[in-house]
Amino acid sequence: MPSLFFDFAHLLAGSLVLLSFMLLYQSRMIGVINIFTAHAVVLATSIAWQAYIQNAPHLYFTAAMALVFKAIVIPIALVRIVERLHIHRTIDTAVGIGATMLLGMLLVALSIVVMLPVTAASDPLAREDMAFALSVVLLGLLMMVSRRNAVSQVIGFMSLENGLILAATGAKGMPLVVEISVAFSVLIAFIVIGIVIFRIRERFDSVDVPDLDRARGDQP
Amino acid sequence: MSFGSFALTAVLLIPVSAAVVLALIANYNISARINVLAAMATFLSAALLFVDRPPTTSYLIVDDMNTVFIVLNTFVGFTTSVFSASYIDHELESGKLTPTYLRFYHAMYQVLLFGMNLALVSNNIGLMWVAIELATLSTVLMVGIYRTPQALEAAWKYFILGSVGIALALYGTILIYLAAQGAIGEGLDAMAWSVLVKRAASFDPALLNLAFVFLLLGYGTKVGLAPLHAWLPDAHAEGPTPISAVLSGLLLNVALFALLRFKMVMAANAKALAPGPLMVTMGLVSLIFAAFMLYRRRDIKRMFAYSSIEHMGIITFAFGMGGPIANFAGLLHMTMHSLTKSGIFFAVGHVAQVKGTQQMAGIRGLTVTHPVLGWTLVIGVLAISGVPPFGIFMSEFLVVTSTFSRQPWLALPLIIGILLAFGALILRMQGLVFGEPTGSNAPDRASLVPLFAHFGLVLAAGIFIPPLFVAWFQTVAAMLG
Amino acid sequence: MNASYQPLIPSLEAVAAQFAQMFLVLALAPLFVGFTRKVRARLLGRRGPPVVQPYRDLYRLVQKEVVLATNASWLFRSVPYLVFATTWVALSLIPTFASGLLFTWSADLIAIVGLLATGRFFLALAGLDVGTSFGGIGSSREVMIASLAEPAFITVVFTVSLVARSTDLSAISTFMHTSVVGLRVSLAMALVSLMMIAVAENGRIPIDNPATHLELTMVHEAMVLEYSGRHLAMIELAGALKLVVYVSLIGSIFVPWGIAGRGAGISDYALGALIYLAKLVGAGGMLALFESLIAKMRVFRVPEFLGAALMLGLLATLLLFVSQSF
Amino acid sequence: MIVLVALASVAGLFVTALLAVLVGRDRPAITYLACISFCLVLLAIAGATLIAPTSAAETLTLPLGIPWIGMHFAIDSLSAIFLLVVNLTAAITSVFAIGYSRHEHANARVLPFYPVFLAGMNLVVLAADAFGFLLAWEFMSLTSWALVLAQHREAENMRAAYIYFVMASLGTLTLLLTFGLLAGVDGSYTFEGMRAHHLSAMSAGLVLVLALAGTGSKAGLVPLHVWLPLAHPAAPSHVSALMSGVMTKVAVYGFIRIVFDLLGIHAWWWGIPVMVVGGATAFLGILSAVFQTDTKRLLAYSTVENIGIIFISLGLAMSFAGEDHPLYAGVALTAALLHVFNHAMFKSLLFCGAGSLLVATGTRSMEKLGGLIHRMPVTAFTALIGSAAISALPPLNGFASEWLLFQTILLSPSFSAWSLKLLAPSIGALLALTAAIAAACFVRYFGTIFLGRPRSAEAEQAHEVDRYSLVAMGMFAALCVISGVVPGLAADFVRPVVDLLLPNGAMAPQAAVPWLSFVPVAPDRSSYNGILLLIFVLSSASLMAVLVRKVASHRLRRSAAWDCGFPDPRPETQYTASSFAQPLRRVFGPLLFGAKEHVVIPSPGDLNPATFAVTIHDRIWDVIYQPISGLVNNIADKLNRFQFLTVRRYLSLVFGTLVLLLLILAIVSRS
Repeated sequence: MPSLFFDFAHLLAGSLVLLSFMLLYQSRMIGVINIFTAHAVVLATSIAWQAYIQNAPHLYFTAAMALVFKAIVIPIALVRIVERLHIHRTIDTAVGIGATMLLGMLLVALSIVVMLPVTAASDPLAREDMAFALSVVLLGLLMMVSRRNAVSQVIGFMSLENGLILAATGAKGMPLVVEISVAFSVLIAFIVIGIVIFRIRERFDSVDVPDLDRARGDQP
Repeated sequence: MSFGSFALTAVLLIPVSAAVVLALIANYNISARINVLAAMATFLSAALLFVDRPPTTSYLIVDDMNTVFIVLNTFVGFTTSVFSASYIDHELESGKLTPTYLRFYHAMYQVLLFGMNLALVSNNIGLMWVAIELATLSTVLMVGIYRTPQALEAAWKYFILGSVGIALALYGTILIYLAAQGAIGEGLDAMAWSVLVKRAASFDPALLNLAFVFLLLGYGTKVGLAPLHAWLPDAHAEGPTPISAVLSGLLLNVALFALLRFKMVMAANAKALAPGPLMVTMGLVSLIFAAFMLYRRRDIKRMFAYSSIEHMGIITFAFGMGGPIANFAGLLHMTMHSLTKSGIFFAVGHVAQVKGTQQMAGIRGLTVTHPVLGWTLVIGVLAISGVPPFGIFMSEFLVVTSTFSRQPWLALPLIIGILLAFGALILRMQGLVFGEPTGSNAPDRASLVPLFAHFGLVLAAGIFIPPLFVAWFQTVAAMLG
Repeated sequence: MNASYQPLIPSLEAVAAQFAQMFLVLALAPLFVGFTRKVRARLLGRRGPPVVQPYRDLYRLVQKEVVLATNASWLFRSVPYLVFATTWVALSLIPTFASGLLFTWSADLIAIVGLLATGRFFLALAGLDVGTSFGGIGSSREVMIASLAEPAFITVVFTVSLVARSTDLSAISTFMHTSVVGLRVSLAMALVSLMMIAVAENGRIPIDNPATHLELTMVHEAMVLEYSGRHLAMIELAGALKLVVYVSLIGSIFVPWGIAGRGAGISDYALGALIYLAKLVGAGGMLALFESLIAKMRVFRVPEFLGAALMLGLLATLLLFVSQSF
Repeated sequence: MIVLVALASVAGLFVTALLAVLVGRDRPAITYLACISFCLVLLAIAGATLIAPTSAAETLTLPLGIPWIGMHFAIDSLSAIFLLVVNLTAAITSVFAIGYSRHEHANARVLPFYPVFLAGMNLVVLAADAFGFLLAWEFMSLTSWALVLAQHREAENMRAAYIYFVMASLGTLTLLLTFGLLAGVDGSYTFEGMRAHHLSAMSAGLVLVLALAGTGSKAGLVPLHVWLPLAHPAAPSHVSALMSGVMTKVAVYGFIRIVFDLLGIHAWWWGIPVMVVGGATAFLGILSAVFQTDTKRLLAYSTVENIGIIFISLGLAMSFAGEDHPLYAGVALTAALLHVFNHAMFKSLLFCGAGSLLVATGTRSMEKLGGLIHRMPVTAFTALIGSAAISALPPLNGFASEWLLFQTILLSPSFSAWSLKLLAPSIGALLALTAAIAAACFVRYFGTIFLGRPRSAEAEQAHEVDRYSLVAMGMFAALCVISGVVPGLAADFVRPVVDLLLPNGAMAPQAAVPWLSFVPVAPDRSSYNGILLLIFVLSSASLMAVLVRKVASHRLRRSAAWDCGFPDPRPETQYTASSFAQPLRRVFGPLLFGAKEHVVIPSPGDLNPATFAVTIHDRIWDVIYQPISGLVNNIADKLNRFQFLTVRRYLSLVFGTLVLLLLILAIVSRS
């Protein structure tokens, strides 16, 4: 297989990592959603690319689904929620942006370090992709823990999940990828619906997680 | 189609079809009965798996190991459905549930059973992952079913943490596939556990290590190992009691089962990291953490949820130690814990109904107001805190003695944790069942049969285990290495 | 040494000797008390009562009627005899003029300590029986003193019997003057300690004053305050016997010379008796001198006094090991 | 066969309990009668085994317990002697219980557990594998815990039961570790396997320490004794009698079984920790007893003391065995076993007495009693014998065993090790001190309760208790006297045990000695004859009495107490229990208990009453247990924050763990 294939795959995976960083950096809700859309688009492209180079047609379906669901439906839904909740201005972060970025760097470094000992026997493409995917996953997690606002946490989770899909598609010939991605989309749908439900029930005037925590039982 | 594969299909199909049916029936009395019947049928067909085993396919497998889990699972699922039938209508009367939700509840109950059974019989690690996610989602919905702020919040927390766990587990699964694909080649085989175990020796150790870290965290979240446990106490406390029983009794086991499957893969590769120490450490951390948390509990269900964390810690510790005795003890402990803990939740459910509160401050002197219920609760707590002649004592006996003779220093934190937990549980239990009675002494209408069944089994196992089961457990212990 | 317990059928003279000992000490006890009083009076420059005064007192007391507190129980009435009996038995088992008597083996040194303890136990109970404040003071202080004096006594027993390799009194005294014991620090300490104990246990100055009444520091007298008539006589007699018990103990252990051995002839017995009398006279004199020289101490100094005795005894025992293993 | 019978009667006890639950709640007598009959069967078995000791212990294996091992049961002479103690005491106590249960309000909470409690104690003694042993052991704790909770409505009973149960489980866990070491890696949990299994010096020493702690926590060794004075009084009196008199002895059995039999004495110094702990236990136990004003708590503390004495003798036996003086070790062991039996007798007697007092007056406070010798003559008489026996007065049984112990201590010159040479006599002095204080303690006990004038209306109106109780106490008293006057025969009873545990260590059979005398080592060394002393004292006392009354006057006049001419009719003026303890408190209190007397004398003209108060601290509780519970609460509070974090924080926990593990992985795979 010509190395161009690899390089393009790398390019896409690398740009996913980059977008994750931008997610961390972005401080406006709407901006976050936009970047996430981009994230999804890039993911879809990379899946399609994988489908092409692995000539695994079923991956095209996954790509399409990623595109439709993550790059169109979810962002729209989120934007509407954000508008209804009037939280499109800046969002309060638990950790400062700078610190977050720094942590992100370290995480990427870490993910490369843990991937290095993997023998090149398993094909380099997958191996490098794994390193990138791992960084995307970790960055997604980092976003979830460094944001106080539920919507951005959800976005963090979805970027994490993008990383997973990236890994899954990167692993050559992995079965059930479609099913898994479907299952995950269901999961995400649940989360979004969950937020909507919480909005509908007047018990919570905002979906900021701390407010949920007020309701905890066993309080002293 | 062979007898065994018939049984297997039954184990999977009955819950699904029952779920569909239950979703359509409005009358909750009938649906409760159907629920019981379906669960019983599932249990019976699972028992048939003793007799004959279906051939292993790349998707499904039935071996000694998961037969233990399936039978236990379906049995507790059955008894719980009986309990739920006698319990849930009270919730309707007290207005905590509407008929619609009740219909949903019964359907989801079967979905949950299906998810767990599928996870147990699946040979394909991807399929197992999907199944566990299914089970998790159904329980999330059930935890939130009361729709009180606490319930929704618990469900939300459970959901978020669970999803992250699932995600990590998936990444681990992918890595496993990657490691396998290097040696086995692409395709289904590289995800079939039965193949993985055989060929694991030739996998890339670095990938395996990485994979195990993610799987440990992912499925460990489901097992409720500290510090990944946060969802567990609230989910138990706020959901309907039958669900608490199933969560503690079954879902934790299923997650643990998944972990064990991968531990076996790891163990099959000499160059890879030994999974034992990691599991031992997490087990001890969970044990001691939960033991301390027990002292400050006010909500009775939340307390027993923490005791589940504690016991999961002990079980993980035992499997982490490995070796025939410790593994046997681990299996025994797991079985006994499922029976005892679900039994305790039954009892707690009744208590909460007759006393009208889950706050322990509002419950005193049960042995005076409700002698049978009170003393049954005493038995349950004694059994769960490892007092003979109940089964958990035997497993703790084996774990502690074997550990101390092998690694004395590990036994020390172990017994400290056990003692701490014992102290907390006994303290609360005395407060609940003895002393000047408070609260209503309205008679308890619900049926105590499931309780007696569970505690009877636990008592019997503490004194005499039938040779059949012993041999069975021992083969599984040998499999676990 | 051959077996120290007797064949099932004892010989006649053995029985005779045993009984002679029993009644000799019984007869001598009051006399000894009278003698010490006389000497003491003389030392204090008084004429003092005649030596036989104790006999007269006893006679007078037994003639008198008993005045019993209304709520006194059977215990109160039987204690005097019990106390007398235990003390008397203890004394008749101690080698006075002869060792290895018929029954000496039936109670060794520890058992004798035990017998005396029994007597004290019941006396203390009797002090509480009527339920008066004085009785309470008396017996509470008595048991306090005893709780220190008894262990001290036991440590002395340790020292002695570790030297003699036996707790059998006859064996000890025989050992003491047959084999060359020599002058040992530990034995000297034991002797001192035993003397201190004797003073305390018999309620002599400086621990207690037998001649006092209505003094808040009194111990023994307060305890027996409610007794009268024959009961009091028994108690007085027991007291005298107890005094002799200690003197004879010291005599048989630390001054064992002149005690007739087993199966000795009449002449030896007579000689032994004479020497025993001499020992009593000497002891009485010393006791009187001692008492006339020093003053009574406060009750709560007593623990220190006895604690010293206990420490002496223990030290003696430990020193013994040191000296023996060199 | 014989084991089978024993197990059958144990099973009978279980059935009795079951029936008690189902039918016999309102008919306690039947339950207790059943218990008596089964105990008698077991007693007969024990007697038979002791009189005709078989060379090889008969073992029976049931397919219970750990599947691949089964549950083993055996009766050798060691288990037999303890079977004897357990069932003799249990039988007589059950007789007492028949009467006592008439006044017991919570029979429904006593009857189901009492037989199981007996069964548990018997099973401990019968068990021949680790699992069975611990099963029975926990059974014992479990049932006694339930019995302590019989009067569960009083808060302090709840506290007592809780502390007791936790300490018991601590003991069990320690024993788990002990057996873990003994069984070894291959897990040979049978006693045969453990005997065969050889340990390194290191782990053998560890086993010794663990066994001491594990059994000591049940026996009540300082500092693990704190639960005992709380739990024993809380239980119904006949149960207290069994807990104090028997259950602690079962713990002693556990120690002997593990150390002497399974482990074997490896080194001479092993005796030292046992002796030291025993000495401390005896001394602290009796000192705490002196200051108690609660009858049953006083008795419980004195149990602690006697356990200490037993462990002192065991320590001596271990040292002698370790220095290879089997004969002397045999004497020490005999002393221990004799004291086990004797203490079971007089302590049960005294607890039954306390129970009768409770029934008759409804109070446990000594300050409310007094003068009961007039209203409860029989109880008083038996209590007198019990007090005299426990104060080690000749010719009763308490003296016999302590005399033997002193004899053992006097053998200490034959030690070659210096530390032992010096330790043994010091322990001896401590023991003497303990014995003397015990005498003082029980003068106080008997004097305050039975003598003097009644201090409350209840004591005024007290009546003698029912016939059953009296018979039971009479039996105990008789046993105290008998085993006291013929200690030689009692020693012969435990000979087979010594033979079993210390080869050629048994002392010469005493039945052969003329005059029923007791000669442990050699006639010229020491001998004691209780029966002669008894005869002498009684005869001379009665002789004198008769003589005086014949020749002199026997006139007698009743009148008011003289009291130096200041008689005060009010009973408040007499000495109370606490005032009686004052001199001793002045001597020992400040040092060991931080006892302080707070006297307030108002200045002249001030109308407030003068006040006097005494404060006593339990130093051990303050120093050991207070900090521990404080620590646990502290940590619990700190960790409890984890219940109230936000979802984000929980996620951070997960995240942190993941990163941590990855870092570890990175480091590991680098190296």
